[in-house]
Amino acid sequence: MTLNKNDLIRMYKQMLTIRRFEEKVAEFLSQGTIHGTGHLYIGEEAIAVGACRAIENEDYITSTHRGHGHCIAKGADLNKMMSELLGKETGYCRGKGGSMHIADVETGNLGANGVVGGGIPIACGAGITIKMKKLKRVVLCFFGDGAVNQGVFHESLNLASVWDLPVVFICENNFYAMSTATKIAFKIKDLSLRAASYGMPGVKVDGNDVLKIYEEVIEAASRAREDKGPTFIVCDSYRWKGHSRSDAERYRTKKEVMEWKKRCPIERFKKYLLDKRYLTREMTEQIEWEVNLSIQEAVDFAQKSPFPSLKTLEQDVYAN
Amino acid sequence: MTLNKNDLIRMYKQMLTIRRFEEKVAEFLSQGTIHGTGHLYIGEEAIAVGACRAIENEDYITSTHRGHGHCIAKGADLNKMMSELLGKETGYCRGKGGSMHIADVETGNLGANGVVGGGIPIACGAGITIKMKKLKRVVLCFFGDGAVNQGVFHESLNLASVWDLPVVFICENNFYAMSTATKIAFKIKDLSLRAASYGMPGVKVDGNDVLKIYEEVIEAASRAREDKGPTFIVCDSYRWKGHSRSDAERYRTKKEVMEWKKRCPIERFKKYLLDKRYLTREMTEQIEWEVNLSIQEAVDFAQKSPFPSLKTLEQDVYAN
Amino acid sequence: MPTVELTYREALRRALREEMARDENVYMMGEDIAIYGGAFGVSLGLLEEFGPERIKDTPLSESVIVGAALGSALTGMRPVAEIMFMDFITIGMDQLINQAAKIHYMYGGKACVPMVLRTPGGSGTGAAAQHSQSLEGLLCHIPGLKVVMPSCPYDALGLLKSSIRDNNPVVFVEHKLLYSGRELVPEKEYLVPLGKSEVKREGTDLTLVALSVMVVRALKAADKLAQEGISVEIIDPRTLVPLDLEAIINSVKKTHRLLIVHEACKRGGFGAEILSQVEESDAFDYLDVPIRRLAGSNIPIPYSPGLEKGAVPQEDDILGAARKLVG
Amino acid sequence: MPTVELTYREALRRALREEMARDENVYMMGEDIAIYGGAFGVSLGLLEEFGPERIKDTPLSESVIVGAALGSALTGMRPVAEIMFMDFITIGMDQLINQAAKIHYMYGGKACVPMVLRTPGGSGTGAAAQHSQSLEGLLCHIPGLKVVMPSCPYDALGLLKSSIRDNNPVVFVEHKLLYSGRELVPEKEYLVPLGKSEVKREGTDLTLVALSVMVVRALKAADKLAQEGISVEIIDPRTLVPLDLEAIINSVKKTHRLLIVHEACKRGGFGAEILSQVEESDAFDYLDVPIRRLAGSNIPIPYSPGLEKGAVPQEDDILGAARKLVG
Ligand SMILES: Cc1ncc(C[n+]2csc(CCOP(=O)(O)OP(=O)(O)O)c2C)c(N)n1
Ligand SMILES: Cc1ncc(C[n+]2csc(CCOP(=O)(O)OP(=O)(O)O)c2C)c(N)n1
Ligand SMILES: [Mg+2]
Ligand SMILES: [Mg+2]
Repeated sequence: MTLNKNDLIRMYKQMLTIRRFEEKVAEFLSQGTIHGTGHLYIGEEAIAVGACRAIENEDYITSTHRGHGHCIAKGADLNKMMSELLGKETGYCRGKGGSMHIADVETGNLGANGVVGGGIPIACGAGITIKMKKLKRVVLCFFGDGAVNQGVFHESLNLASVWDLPVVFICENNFYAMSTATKIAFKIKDLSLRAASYGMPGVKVDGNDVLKIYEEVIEAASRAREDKGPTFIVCDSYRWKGHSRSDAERYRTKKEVMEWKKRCPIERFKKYLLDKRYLTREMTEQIEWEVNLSIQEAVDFAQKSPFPSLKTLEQDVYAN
Repeated sequence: MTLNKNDLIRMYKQMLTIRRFEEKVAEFLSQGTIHGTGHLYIGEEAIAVGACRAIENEDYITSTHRGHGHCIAKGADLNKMMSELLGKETGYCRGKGGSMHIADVETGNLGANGVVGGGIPIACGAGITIKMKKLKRVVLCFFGDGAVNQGVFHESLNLASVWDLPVVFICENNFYAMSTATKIAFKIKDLSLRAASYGMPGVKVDGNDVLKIYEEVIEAASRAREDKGPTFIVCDSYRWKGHSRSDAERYRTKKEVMEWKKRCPIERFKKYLLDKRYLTREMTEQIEWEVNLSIQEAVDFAQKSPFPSLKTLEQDVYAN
Repeated sequence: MPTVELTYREALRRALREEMARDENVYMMGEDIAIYGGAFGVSLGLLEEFGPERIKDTPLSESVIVGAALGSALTGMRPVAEIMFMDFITIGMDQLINQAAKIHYMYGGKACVPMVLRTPGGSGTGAAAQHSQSLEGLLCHIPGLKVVMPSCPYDALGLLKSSIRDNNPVVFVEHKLLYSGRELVPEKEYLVPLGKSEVKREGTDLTLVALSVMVVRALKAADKLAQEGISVEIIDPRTLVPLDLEAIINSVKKTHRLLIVHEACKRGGFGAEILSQVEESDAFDYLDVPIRRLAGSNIPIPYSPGLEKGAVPQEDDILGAARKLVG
Repeated sequence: MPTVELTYREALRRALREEMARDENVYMMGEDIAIYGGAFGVSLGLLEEFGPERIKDTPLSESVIVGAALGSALTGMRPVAEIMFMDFITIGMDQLINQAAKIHYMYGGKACVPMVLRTPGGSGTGAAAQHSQSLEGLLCHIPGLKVVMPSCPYDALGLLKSSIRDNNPVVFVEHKLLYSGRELVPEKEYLVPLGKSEVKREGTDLTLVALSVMVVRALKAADKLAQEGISVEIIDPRTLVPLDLEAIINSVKKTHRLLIVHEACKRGGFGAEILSQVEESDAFDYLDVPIRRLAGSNIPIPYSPGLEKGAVPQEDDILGAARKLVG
């Protein structure tokens, strides 16, 4: 599947949407408009967008605490997202979930997750459904480098492998789990080596290169759909912001952050598109304008929306 | 460290002790003299004996549900073991633990474990103690092939590796976890490959060759003592008996069992010792007689011992 | 009505068979459930009937068993997962408590997790501290989970079918000592609804709420007590969440005395919750004597047979507690 | 006696510092406890003071955190492990419940596991269902574990020191909303023993047993109630296991009324156990009205601020419940 110019521009726009969305969230977090915590995806936009562009609407994803990017890339409605973050009744979870639990099962987003690694076995479960119902779909399972040291990662990759489940495991390696550097949490440098334990293909890819990610996921997804089993893809990238709302960032240097900022996935893709003349300066301005507008609309929508009534408090603990 | 003739004969005798002990346990299980369940080590004697001969008294082991062999190889008192199995006050656990919880922390046996994989992180903990107290000891951590698919295996091997803990992880691969063949529970054939995920050495060894096991463990243990970190050793062997008390063994063929019985680790070692003239026919008979006597003594001791008084029921829930 | 005699084990198997035949989305997964038939033989024969796609042997990995079951439930299947011993739900606890139980609520009611987790609890088999626990109390504390504990073949069959049809995560707690118990059950299909208790024996002097295997022991004790002139009403809640409190209240209003009996450790066990709910209800005014709990000692289950028996209520203990309450 | 003002966070840090200085076998392990200082800053600065050997950052692996802590405790160390949020003890649950809690008993009393597991519970930070639970009830049900829940800096300091010196696995439950609360505490070293409750306010009309942050809310409510002429006695059990039942009983004998307040979900929460133990004690005869529990709703903690507050008892709820009980 090759991407045409429109696809590429759409991807660029999506990356920019994530960036601007997260910038707005950062603002809300520092103002206290958002009352919980938030984990920003800034710097890692290429992964969600490259990966989700490689699948279809009816395919599934499982996401993480750092999930806004996956959500947007899977096609979420910004209004409902922003409303959820502001705890409003019109949010994806009617204000009950917040940032770490945004989900939209109907459109294939099986949910963010507050538990690191918590979504990995859930992805296996979706894989079982696909296989048993012969749906030819695929599941993209996102998680961070930290999650790779959770027991459930191990159990899940093994199960997916022995059952040839149609899951693509995508590790977003931003080199830190909170303050814990991969170099102290792992003896190995290349996390994709772990695929060998499960007899599945493992690849490492530049997580700031949206097209490379797209290609790897396309390949992994098509293997999965052909019943050839799961793949483990490790995307090296970097989170520009602190881990969550409050992070003194004592564990890394300003210099390191600056170095990574130079490798901005959006700037890089923009340059590629400009070089290829898929994009002009005017078009980028137009896109910027559209993106900002959509975020502003989401903010307006969210701010105008009501908080959930206390009557809903005890609703929906059990399904009928 | 090379083994002299006496060492070798002691090892042979120990393997035989395990075999005869387990045969007696089998008898007690089928008679109902032992009221719980039991997991027999018959067929796998070379592993415990080869491994434990490679360490010192003050070193530690963690064991499993199939733990009698490790216990004996670590130098346990047969009387206390048999008493525990019969639920007597004189047993290692004063009748409170039974087969799956025999322990003798003072002599370095940190305990059998009823939870598959449950002992693996405990071994890491003992490794932490050794390291922090600069004891130069080592921990042998035994577990089955089934345990290799537990999340805690993953977390533990990773931790041991990043902290260079003095632990030798010894997988007793008998090709089945209860009825589940390794070929359905793993995509990979050689389980020792998993060591690579943790950046630690992994080796596969013939689990019926007591001397080969000894050599590998000697090497791994000396690396561990020198602060060079853990090793993962996979010993391929076979359990001759059913998984536990009741097992119709529908998952394997008689033929397969017969094939493995031909590779009996004890017969093999005996032949080696006879060939080398370390042992004579008369000596083997003498050993057989001594072993049987020690088992008989243990049985007598256990049978004469009292059951724990109901007064002990609520004792020892909390330590002072 | 034509009946057939079934063991608890067979009753469970029939429920599984009927539901799998009825709904192709129902499938089973767990350790050694296929060719081995499960550690307690519940699923024996189902592999031959439904094939390995629907009777799935998993690797020895409890967290992914729970997590994958929920993931497939979230996307349209109706898994029945088995955890070989209740003690090992602790390994899949995050997936059960933090994920399965909470998803419906966290997602604003927009998704559901129709899964059943079958697991055997209880002591009495000499398997000691890590294979004998009754941990249902932990689960009852977690909103979003339903907790079912049948005490006889009839209920086991009807409740398992209802659990499979329920749209929530249901933990279905079997008891090892009950598997071989027999009873006549209808040949025709039937359901037992979740959230409905049953009066297992009518009486007038004392209400005895018993869980799981304690129902069997309580029934025996009640026979003896009847000879002493003490008439005991035995209520089996059958499902702890949701709890049919009303039935207990009504019985207490009649008998004026309440004894709660369970095997789980007393401290923090579900008996405390039942006691508290009755205390908080209008049944309080009808009580002639304070409510009493008879439950497992606050100790891990010991191995030695005499100790093991001593750790949890036996028939004689029930007799004693009942006499004390009435006398 | 010279005093110094400390926050709850600082009090915990001082306890850790003092015990590490006193006993070289004491060390800490957990996620992000070293350079980051722990998610709530409790261990900030300890890395510089004690070095990375004793302030160990672990990989993101809760089961081995618990299991390795216990393994080192079994062999002579005194680890203080941290689980970043109480919700995630579920991941180390097997090691905690099936191993650490049971080893002393299973091994016939011949070995012990002197470890502390520190973990913050509670809601109020907008972190929603998977980062806000109060799961102490689960732990109280497991024999072999001790469970401690300090409500103020003084207790936090003294209890943490006692927990570290205790020879059993102790789960030490902190509360996120308490970390910044301040109080004067002695400059001199002191301990608070496990198993001793404290009367946080004396009163005559109602005994109010409150856990953790609810003590703070109860104290505020009691001030208001005093103005209405209602005199409330507030008891903070401080340790749930072992529980100082006697103090509660004595208070109830004086006030004739009992209200129990906690944040954890009501169903199966530890309030049910306290209620039941009082019911079963001789305090029963002194009760003028039935015992009442005020506790968290039986729901996962919701995100939206209004809902989140609505899910657990607030000062007003305590006021209402107290008035009802006395009125
Ligand atoms: C099981 C669990 N342990 C700890 C936490 C607290 N926590 C939240 S995010 C995080 C770091 C996760 O690192 P990683 O998986 O690399 O994802 P990243 O934040 O870098 O995207 C931690 C420790 C958690 N949410 N879940
Ligand atoms: C966590 C856990 N799950 C399941 C069981 C039940 N069980 C006991 S032994 C066993 C198989 C273990 O296989 P393996 O680790 O290969 O050891 P082996 O019995 O072959 O020596 C199972 C499933 C258990 N004890 N613990
Ligand atoms: Mg990371
Ligand atoms: Mg095996």
